[in-house]
Amino acid sequence: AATLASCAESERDGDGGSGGGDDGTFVFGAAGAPEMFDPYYATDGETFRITRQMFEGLLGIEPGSAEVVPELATEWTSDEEGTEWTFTLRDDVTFHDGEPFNAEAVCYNFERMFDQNDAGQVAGEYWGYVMGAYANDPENSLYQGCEATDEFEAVISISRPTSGFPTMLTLESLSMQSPKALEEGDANGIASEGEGFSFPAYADAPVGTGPFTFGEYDEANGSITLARNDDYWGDAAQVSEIVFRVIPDESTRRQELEAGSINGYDLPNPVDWAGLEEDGNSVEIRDPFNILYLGLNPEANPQLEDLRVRKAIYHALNREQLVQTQLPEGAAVATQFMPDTVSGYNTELEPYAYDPDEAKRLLAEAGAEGMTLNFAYPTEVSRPYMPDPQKIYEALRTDLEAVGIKVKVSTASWNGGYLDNVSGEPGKYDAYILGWTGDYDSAYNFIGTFFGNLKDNDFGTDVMPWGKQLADDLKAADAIVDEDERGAAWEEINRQIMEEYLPGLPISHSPPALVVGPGVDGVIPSPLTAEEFDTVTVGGE
Amino acid sequence: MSGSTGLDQARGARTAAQGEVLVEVRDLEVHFPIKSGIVFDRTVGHVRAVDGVDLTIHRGETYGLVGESGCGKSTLGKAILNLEPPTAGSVVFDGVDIASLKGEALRTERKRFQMVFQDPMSSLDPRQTVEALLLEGMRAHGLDTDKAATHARLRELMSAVGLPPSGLKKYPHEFSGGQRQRIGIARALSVGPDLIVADEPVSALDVSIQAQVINLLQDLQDELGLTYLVVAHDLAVVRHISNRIGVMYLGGLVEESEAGELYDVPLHPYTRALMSAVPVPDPTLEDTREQILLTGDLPSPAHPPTGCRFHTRCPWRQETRCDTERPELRVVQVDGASSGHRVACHFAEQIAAGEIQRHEVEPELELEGFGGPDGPPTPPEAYIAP
Amino acid sequence: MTSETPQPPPQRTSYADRRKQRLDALAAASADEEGGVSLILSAWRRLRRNPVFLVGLAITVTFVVLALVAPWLAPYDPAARPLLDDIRPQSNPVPGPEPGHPLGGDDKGRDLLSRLLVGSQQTLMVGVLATLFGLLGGVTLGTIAGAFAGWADSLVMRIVDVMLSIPSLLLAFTIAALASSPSQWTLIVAIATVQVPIFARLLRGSMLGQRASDHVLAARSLGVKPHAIVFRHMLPNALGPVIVQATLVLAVAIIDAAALSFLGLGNPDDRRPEWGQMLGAAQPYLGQEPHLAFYPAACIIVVALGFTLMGESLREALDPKTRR
Amino acid sequence: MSTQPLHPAPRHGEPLLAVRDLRVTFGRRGEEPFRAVDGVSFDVRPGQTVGLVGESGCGKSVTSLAVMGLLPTRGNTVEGSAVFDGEDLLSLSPAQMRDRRGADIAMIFQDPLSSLNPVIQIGRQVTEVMERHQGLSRKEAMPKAADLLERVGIPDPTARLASYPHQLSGGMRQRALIAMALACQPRLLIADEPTTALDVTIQAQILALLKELVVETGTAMVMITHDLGVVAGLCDEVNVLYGGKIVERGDRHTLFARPRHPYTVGLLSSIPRLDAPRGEPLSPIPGSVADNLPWDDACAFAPRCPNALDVCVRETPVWDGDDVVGLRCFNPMGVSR
Amino acid sequence: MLRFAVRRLLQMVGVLLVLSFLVFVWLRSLPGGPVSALLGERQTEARREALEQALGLDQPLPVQYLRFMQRAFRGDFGVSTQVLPGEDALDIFLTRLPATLELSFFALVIAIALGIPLGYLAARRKGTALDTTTVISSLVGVAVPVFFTAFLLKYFFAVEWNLLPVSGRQSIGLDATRVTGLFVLDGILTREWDAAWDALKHLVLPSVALATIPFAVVFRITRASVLDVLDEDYVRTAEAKGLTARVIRGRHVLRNAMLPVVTTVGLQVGALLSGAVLTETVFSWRGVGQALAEGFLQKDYPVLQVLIMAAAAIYVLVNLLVDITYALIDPRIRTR
Ligand SMILES: Nc1ncnc2c1ncn2[C@@H]1O[C@H](COP(=O)(O)OP(=O)(O)OP(=O)(O)O)[C@@H](O)[C@H]1O
Ligand SMILES: Nc1ncnc2c1ncn2[C@@H]1O[C@H](COP(=O)(O)OP(=O)(O)OP(=O)(O)O)[C@@H](O)[C@H]1O
Ligand SMILES: [Mg+2]
Ligand SMILES: [Mg+2]
Repeated sequence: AATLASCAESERDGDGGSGGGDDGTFVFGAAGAPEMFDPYYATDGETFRITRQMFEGLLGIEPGSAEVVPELATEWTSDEEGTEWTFTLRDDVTFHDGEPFNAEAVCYNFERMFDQNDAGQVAGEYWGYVMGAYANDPENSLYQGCEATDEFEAVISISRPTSGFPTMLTLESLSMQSPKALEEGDANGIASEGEGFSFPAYADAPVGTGPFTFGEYDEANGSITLARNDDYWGDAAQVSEIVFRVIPDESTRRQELEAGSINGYDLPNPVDWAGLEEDGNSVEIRDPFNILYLGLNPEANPQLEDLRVRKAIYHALNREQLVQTQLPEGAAVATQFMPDTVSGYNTELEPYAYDPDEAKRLLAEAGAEGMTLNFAYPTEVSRPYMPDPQKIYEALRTDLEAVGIKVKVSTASWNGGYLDNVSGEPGKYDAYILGWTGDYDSAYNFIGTFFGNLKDNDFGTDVMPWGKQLADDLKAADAIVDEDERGAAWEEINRQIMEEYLPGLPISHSPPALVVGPGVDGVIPSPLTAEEFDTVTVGGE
Repeated sequence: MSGSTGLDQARGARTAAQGEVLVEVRDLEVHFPIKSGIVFDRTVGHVRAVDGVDLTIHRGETYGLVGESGCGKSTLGKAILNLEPPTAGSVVFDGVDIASLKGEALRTERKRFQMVFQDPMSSLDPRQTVEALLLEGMRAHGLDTDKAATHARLRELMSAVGLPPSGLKKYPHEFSGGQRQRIGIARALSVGPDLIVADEPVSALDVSIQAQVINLLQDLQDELGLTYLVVAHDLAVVRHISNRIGVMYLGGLVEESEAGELYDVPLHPYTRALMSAVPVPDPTLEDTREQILLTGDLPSPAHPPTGCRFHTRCPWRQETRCDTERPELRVVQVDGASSGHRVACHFAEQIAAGEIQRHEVEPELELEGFGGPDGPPTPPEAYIAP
Repeated sequence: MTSETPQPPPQRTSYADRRKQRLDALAAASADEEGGVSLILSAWRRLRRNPVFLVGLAITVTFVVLALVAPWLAPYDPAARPLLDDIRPQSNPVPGPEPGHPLGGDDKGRDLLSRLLVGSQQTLMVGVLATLFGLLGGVTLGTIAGAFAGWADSLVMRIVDVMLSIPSLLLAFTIAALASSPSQWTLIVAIATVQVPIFARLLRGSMLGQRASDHVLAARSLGVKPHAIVFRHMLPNALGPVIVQATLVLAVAIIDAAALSFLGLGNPDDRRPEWGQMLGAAQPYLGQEPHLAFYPAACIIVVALGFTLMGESLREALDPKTRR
Repeated sequence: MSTQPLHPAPRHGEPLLAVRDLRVTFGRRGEEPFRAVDGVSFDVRPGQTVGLVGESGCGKSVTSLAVMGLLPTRGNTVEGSAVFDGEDLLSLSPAQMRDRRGADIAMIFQDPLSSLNPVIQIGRQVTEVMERHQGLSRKEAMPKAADLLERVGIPDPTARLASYPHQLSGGMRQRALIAMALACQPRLLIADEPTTALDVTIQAQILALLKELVVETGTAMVMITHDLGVVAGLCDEVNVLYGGKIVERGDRHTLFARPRHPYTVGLLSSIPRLDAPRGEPLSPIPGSVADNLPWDDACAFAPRCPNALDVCVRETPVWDGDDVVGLRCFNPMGVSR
Repeated sequence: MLRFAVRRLLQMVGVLLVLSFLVFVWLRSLPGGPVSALLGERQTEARREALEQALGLDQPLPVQYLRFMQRAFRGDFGVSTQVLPGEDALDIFLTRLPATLELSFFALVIAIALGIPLGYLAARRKGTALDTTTVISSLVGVAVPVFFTAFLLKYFFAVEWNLLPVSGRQSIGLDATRVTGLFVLDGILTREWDAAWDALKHLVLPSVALATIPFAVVFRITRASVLDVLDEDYVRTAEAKGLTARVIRGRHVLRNAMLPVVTTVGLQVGALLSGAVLTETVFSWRGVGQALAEGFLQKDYPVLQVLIMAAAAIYVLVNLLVDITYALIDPRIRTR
């Protein structure tokens, strides 16, 4: 730790022996640079990790779980229909710029998110995803309006009841920001320029309510500094400063940690876990909140319309072996399209057995022996649910070939066409590897995303006889206001999906990990990979 | 069969026609453009390598061309063969103006005039066997129709230049310099030409070998009735093999005469100086003879002096005419000079008669065009892309 | 050929006599009736004694032979995964050596030795094909430029200029990065493209040299047809430095392929292994299992060294300056 | 035939340079060593000009380089001695040799362009010798360099000091080289084919210049050339080399008037002469150097020799003569067989 | 001389114009592209189309190119889509440039400082053990992939022996004043010696890694060129003049041998730029190379376009400068 201190801290501060307690700098190795700092427009985890320390939403998530807890709102209630939600706000919160946090501010924020220009509508990805539309198309928008009924009471109306609301308010993108700063920084002044968007000044100088305030972004050195918010309404953060250092190369991050010049980094390579632990670091394994699946597309290959063929493929896969040999410890074979932490998970479902003979039999029955699958996996990407897509593909391919299915491989890089080919209408691949990390605790966030949109989904369910039924069932379940009733509906749908429809093949859930160096305490791993660092302490042997 | 091969036939046909004019060169000019420019190259001047040459070569004779390095001898030789397209003028070869021929017509005509080069190594394609080299010309002119005849002819060619037939299967680099030069001669002979232009055929060879090649050239002429244009800077060699000699200075002929007469009665100051500069392997002569030492160097052909090209170095230069008027080649009335002896000097008669005395010449310094690259060289490519 | 009978001092004899004399002397001098020794053969004779060349040659030949027989030599199919069940991503990500697997396995449970062996095939193929295509493109362009002066030359050289204006590896990165569906062909094409302008310029340079050379002039004066001059005289002679360069480029191609694979721009399908790709795939294990990177790296270094040594000594052997 | 010599050749003085039994072999490991110079001995006396003539490859340059200590450092062996002024040059240390070169012995080379450093001004190249050997500063040396250039006949010498070699013509370059060689008034000048690369008219200028300078300064000179004409006009004593050995020596008048070695005779009859009647075919030496025999048990020239006897291919002919005249032949020309 | 420079400059502009068109067309004819890059996992066909329209990517290519050129002439080369979304692509290049300049400069200094003396020595001792060893190790240096070299360097110097930092350009928390963006120079200019020292320490490993290839090339070309020069007649002349070994080495051998080295060093700028892509990635060096690598992987076409063009421009410009320098130092060209 002595070396750590001397390297990680300012040399100008003299001796870096910040022995303990409530001071010090937490240096975190980031894999990529943040996009910018307005969480509303942000889309990637590297950005959210930083903004999360500075912003808070109306609702929060219990550290270490996916459970929704009060944050800036202390309580919320809805009317009968579930379309009018009243939020009681904390009265002791100010933004970093000294502006008061109140119902006006909340409504300002929602209106700001709702009212986007063309560019903003494309860039504000999460809003579009959860709310469906913007101010120029209010009919299709879930969000209908916000009213400050009292200084600390805001009412938000939505067009229809949905299980996603208000859980979706835990989304980092929907965090509360200072109205004054938004105004002054022309936060909505996003414009399309050439082939991208240019962001307004605000995106470089964000103002939230969280335990940390924005310090500076040293682009030349690739470091982002956040400072402790001493006026934080809750318990002040333990460290005085967080520095995110951009270190794109995995092995360099590890070497930096070993050299003590950073205190932690995300998603350490599972290969390194044991070694890291040996060296005195702690590898914090999160509960899996994701799903890896093999997508099947009957639009691209009509043979896949036959349920027997889909089942045959499922039986052909040795998922146990895959999980054991390819995925990190804590990974599990999936029985359905969502992890067990999500309410609506059907505990009664059993995994499809690895049974090549059965697979062959089913194939024969369906007259599809020797069928060819155009199988795709993405390159240049690593996600929590698939640390190495190529390895997973390898394993699946071997299994498929073992039952006589011919595999024709296609690849494309993640951004270089893979997603286009999967999501295009119709999709280009017969079978593809893809997955999903939940945004918040909601079954619809998983299966609704997959199958809820009949026309435009990756599984081509619109050509299946049951496709419409499934989509309708999902919408119906989503609209059930009563939680228990809704849970039961989800369970039933999950059973149907797995036993009767089998539109795709869920494979596994993997636990992503986070590693911190010796002397770092207080990191609470979050299944949503949404760690807040205010509890972190640095120092102490 | 072998008795009536091409060589013999040609011989018969040619010996008959001695004395007739074979090549007639009129006002031949070869100017090389000097290019320069900021964006696009423009021609900013010309190197007047050959600048108005008239000469006549008779069938069966050897015409020698001498002069200092860079005076345009090689260029003239090449221009006569249209290997260097002339800028102006005509070259009438046996009734055909070669200078105006192009493409296929020129190509088929080429079998009648051939060239022998100075450097026996670089003028032979190192990757071809001697046989391939010799066959090539015959192929190009459709002379290799009959296999047996071709074979016989190849052997005959080899023996004509004094090489063993076994040499056919070898490569040029396996021969000595003299032998290579023989191969070059055989190649020229392979298409049965009337005229051979030999550009410094012996100057790359050692003296002892040089003599062998000179003899060979003479023998072949005797036997095949060839006509030669021999280019050389060694006056002794030229005099030895030529019937007539032209002396070149800076792109033009300054004197032309029968070989013996040129030595006995040199008329042009430059010829005199040249002659007196050649060292003779005879100490007595060396000690006694009077040398005419020229000062300075050959001026640049890009900026030739006005008037008589030689006036800047001429020890007999006169105040009048020399630097303004370019002298024509003319026959002069001087004792010992025959009617075939032409000289381009305004004052040839006066000099011969001793009326004009030699004087000192202040050397003019030539400060241009002595080589040097145009731009930085590129290093070997391997170093460009590691 | 000693003159047992001293010849009389030379005197004027008939042409026929003297020709006979000369012939006798020369026939005796070159009594061997065998065919001649081409330049290449004589270069080889010189090279045969050059230890640097021999080392390079030995390395190259070894690996070429290895590549040819690798499929029979390799104990396992390089795509098979006999060690799969030994893998545990944390505790044992890379199976170590065990009986039957002297070098252990890779991170997908495949036999490392087999992959290294068979890898020589792909690696050499990438190198050779990339060089070959580069050569083909370069020679075509260079021939056009060198054979026709004037606008064709200018046009080709401007194209070459444009291509050369992007640093070579960067160009390769770009091509590989932007390929729609990466495969080993992307790699080959990327590396080949980079070589095209280099070969083209080199060839043009030496074609121009040939163009001005006496032996081409001689062929012209013989009346040889223009295309025959280009293809029989200019091209074969101009090709020398290009071939030497090709040997050196082979090494560079293999190294570049590794660099591309490192950046994740290589062939994603690794059933048929290639060393650069193996090296790239070993990256995550540098810390824990450096041997995974070490073996292919060592192979690449040795092969590259082999080609380079060979190329350098070839260059030296063919360089007229060093020839004595 | 008996005209007065160029300048009185003091034959009987102490030799300035005495080369004795000089042997130089080249050879790489594993190869048969090649004897380029095979026991060459000759003397050069003060004020005398000695010629070394022979065909290409006969060892002329190697001889001179060996004397100068300028052979490549590896791949050769040098035996014998070259006593200059009482000191054996061949046994001097490299540093001692450096002190001699340029000061006591100077050399000029064949190709005047490549022998000058292309990136350094002429003046500088001249002055550096004086700086080295006479301890002058560059400032002091410059005017002297200008004088030197003037003496070798370079017009406008002061301006030329700042010229680069490529700005001068071939003749001027050779003059500059001569100026450099003479800068420290050496007692011996070795000229290795100083005119071969030049045109005849320029050659005549340079030869005249050398003659004049040698007389003026009293410098002894070794003139290396393959041109018999050059030797005839310049040298007091002529050595004819063949295959690394001197085969004939004599003063120039005798040698040219009565050449005795068949090789010398062959050389003389090979060259067309301006003063000879035309039309006679030349009498070349048959064959080429490639036909040489090793000197060990034969006369190297025997295969090309019109006079060869049986003994010529069995024994090595010995040197018959002294340091003034001599011959290495079993059956010289003009002597009955 | 001026003419030569102007001429080359105009040629360069032409080359770059053509290149810009090629790169533009090429980038846009590939799958993926800005839209997929922007959309990510949550894309749908509808969103795709909306985005294409918003960005004007539904227009025909020539129109797009013209629009691009119009904007380019105003200095607007578009904004990054992925590397630093929203950031002006040209700004990305400009902010990253000093880092790459600093790194390349040090790498070049190392390459030259080692390559030339070693090359000279190897040539002087041609055929000896020293020669063979240096030649072979330079070849090996080229053949070892950069990331492997880098890993070893970092492992030993940073992790095991803790002598130097692992990656980055400056220690965290060090509050240094920025002037030029060249950290070492900044430290010196502002007399923040600790900052300069810190930046220098960060520079060592990456510049050594980056220097391997240029070193090998400079070494080999020096060796070859010294060998050539040693064979030259003028060196023999210098020897014949009895000059001291030092004068011969400096004035006659090295001075001439350096001429081809100068040209080579210019060409090495290409190798440096290429090498920077790898080196900067593994050393988290926030330079142009890293931006390029990211641009490749994330298909950030506006950034790629600017960086490729800029790399080409730098490369061509540096070589133009080198040619001019060459012409200045070689009298054969200068005095024409
Ligand atoms: N292709 C060319 N382009 C430009 N200039 C040329 C070309 N060929 C020759 N010259 C110039 O033309 C002049 C005459 O050259 P040419 O080769 O005919 O001389 P030469 O008398 O044969 O000399 P040498 O004895 O050196 O062979 C020289 O100044 C030469 O530089
Ligand atoms: N460095 C060397 N290594 C090997 N052989 C050499 C070397 N230098 C000269 N020789 C050989 O030694 C012999 C004599 O060479 P030298 O240069 O003395 O000939 P020369 O008489 O000067 O010929 P030239 O007239 O061509 O200059 C030649 O056969 C040559 O090949
Ligand atoms: Mg010529
Ligand atoms: Mg010599």
